[in-house]
Amino acid sequence: MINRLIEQTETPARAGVFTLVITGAPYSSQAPQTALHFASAAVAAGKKIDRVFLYGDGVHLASSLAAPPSDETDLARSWSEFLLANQIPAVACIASALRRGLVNEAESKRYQLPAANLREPFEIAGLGEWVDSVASDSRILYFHRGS
Amino acid sequence: MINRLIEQTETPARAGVFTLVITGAPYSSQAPQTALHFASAAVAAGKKIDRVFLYGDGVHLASSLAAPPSDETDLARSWSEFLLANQIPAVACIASALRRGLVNEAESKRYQLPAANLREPFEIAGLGEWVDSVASDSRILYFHRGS
Amino acid sequence: MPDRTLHILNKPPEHYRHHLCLEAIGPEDGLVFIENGVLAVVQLPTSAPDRWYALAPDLEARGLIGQIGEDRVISFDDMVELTATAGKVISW
Amino acid sequence: MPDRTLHILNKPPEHYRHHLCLEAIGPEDGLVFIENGVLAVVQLPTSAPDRWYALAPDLEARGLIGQIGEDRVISFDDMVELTATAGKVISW
Amino acid sequence: MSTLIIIDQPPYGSWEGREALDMAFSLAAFDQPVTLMFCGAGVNWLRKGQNAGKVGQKSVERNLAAAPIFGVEALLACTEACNRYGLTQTDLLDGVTVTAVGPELTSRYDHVTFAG
Amino acid sequence: MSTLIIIDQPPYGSWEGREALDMAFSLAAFDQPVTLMFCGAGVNWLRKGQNAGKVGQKSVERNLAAAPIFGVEALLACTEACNRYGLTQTDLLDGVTVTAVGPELTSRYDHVTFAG
Repeated sequence: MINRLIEQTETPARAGVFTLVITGAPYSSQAPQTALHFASAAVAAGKKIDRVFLYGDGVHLASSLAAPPSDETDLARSWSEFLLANQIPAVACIASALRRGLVNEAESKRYQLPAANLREPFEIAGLGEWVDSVASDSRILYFHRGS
Repeated sequence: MINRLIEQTETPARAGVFTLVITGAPYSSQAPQTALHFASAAVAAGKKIDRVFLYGDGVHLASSLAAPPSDETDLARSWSEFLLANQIPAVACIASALRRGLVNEAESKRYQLPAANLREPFEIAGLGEWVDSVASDSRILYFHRGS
Repeated sequence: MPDRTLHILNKPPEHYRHHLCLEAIGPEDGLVFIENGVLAVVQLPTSAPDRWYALAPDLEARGLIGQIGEDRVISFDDMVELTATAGKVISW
Repeated sequence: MPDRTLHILNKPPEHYRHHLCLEAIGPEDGLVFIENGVLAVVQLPTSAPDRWYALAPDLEARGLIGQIGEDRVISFDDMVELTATAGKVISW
Repeated sequence: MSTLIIIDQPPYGSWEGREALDMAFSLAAFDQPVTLMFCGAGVNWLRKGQNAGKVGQKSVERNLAAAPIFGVEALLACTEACNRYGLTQTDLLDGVTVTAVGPELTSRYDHVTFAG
Repeated sequence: MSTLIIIDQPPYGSWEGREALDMAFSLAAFDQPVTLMFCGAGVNWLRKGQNAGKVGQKSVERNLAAAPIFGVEALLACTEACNRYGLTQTDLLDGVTVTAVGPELTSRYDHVTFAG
């Protein structure tokens, strides 16, 4: 199957490096699940993922407080484990995160909030991280909500 | 205007008591804002709101960790203040909340989570609270996301 | 007169549920456009019932307040009365 | 041969962006249906390009795996290759 | 108070359909009459042969099959949507009634809602 | 790398449009070429006379008017959608170019995306 597909396509220089942008939240979209399957397949195929960027509602994936039923996939945990195992940096957009109640210890203190809820290894940073991927040779893939 | 409208409608027995169900999240929908305007108008008109029920993505309204920019409406805070001022009980559905990372102290302990993020006066309870409104004479209004 | 249903529609015309709402409306029902539902007023569907209204703050936000007759424009106070007195309310 | 664009469509046929995607596709482009985009395979639009595929796990989840030819069904491994080698990728 | 819950979201793309099922089962558990209606892309919840393990979820076929046992009065599917998605009675889960959407349908229930 | 950001969500109903603007302004701030395209109900962002204070939000007219100053190369609006929403050139904010959606349009950019 793969050979047939590759024959039909070209091979630009940037083929090897992916940036994944997730804008759909778990439960209100399939985006985090699809992105994780894609990321696993990419790593298995020897591709590099330079960064995962959470934007808009996608920041909810970085919550440390989700407790789904034990017979459902725990997407925040699965993503965390995948990122740590493959040493892939993951960033939640600061503007999206602050509006939606996702904060690390530093932001929690800065805004005098009662707690922090950002799961490791997610970090908080600005859109500059995304611009950096756009400006580079990365192939950016977006995982939006489907409805 | 109001008189003209009322002439055209009937007046069932249950006219006085509302239950508001919010299923749309702040930022991904206008639902919490519309519901707050509606609730304020209802209270000003002497109507009783017996309960506000957050379901699905609507549970994000109960976060204590949202820190929107200072020139934007802080919906979680506005809703909290309105609920406290008018002594209206507000409940986030437990199943929706646990999946989406909204927990009070008790659930945080039960699931061994690192923090709690439910804002006062929101409480966590089951769908039975909603069933109670359905079975009663309350007029239930839903505020869903718009896209 | 049978119980009248009040339909509250908050979705733009492109949205499937906007279409579904218009299919389910009876000619004696009421219809209130709110949020991005108000975008329907620029080209009102033929299936809209006689009694339709649009919420003033949502029209204003979208620059549409002048596009329809004043008798179609309602406030949140009006919406409270409409929902309190209708036989049934469906939020689409 | 000009750069080929690969379109990834995850929305059901009722969704406005599904329609928008099909308007923007050129005849030489590729199209991958994923998530609820795969529902389009039951009645494929005439504007679909020759090179279209649907993601196996999403077809299986929705009971549609038997409805299209095997040569149209791709895995996540295939999707990685397609996205890596396309001239450009648009996620709708 | 009889309730009609409408599901118009397609399967597995969001939790809205599942949360609508939870609402129906809760009403039934408290002996409140409830009917489920599938419209638009939502009719795809009713197709036989779903295997959602492949997308990391549980299929809902079993839940829907159990609906009558738990007291859900009826499972309805929109005629037009079934046609559009190529669903004939043999493709649909057992116990589904195909019917048209319209004022006659919704007028039969005291309370009509969606999960989101 | 030239970028086209498409906004097809209507105004004030969600933050998606604003978050698309933030993306455009960020690219422009780093001297990356960027164009905004409004499609479907998204063209309603471009109507003159918005007053979003009434729904507890800020109008985006001023932000959009400032787009060229901040380095956004063009504001485009879908012809078909403008017709559908009764938007003629005089109804639209200044500086908007009405154009058709199609493969010719998207092929002009290296990178095409949505905010959500």
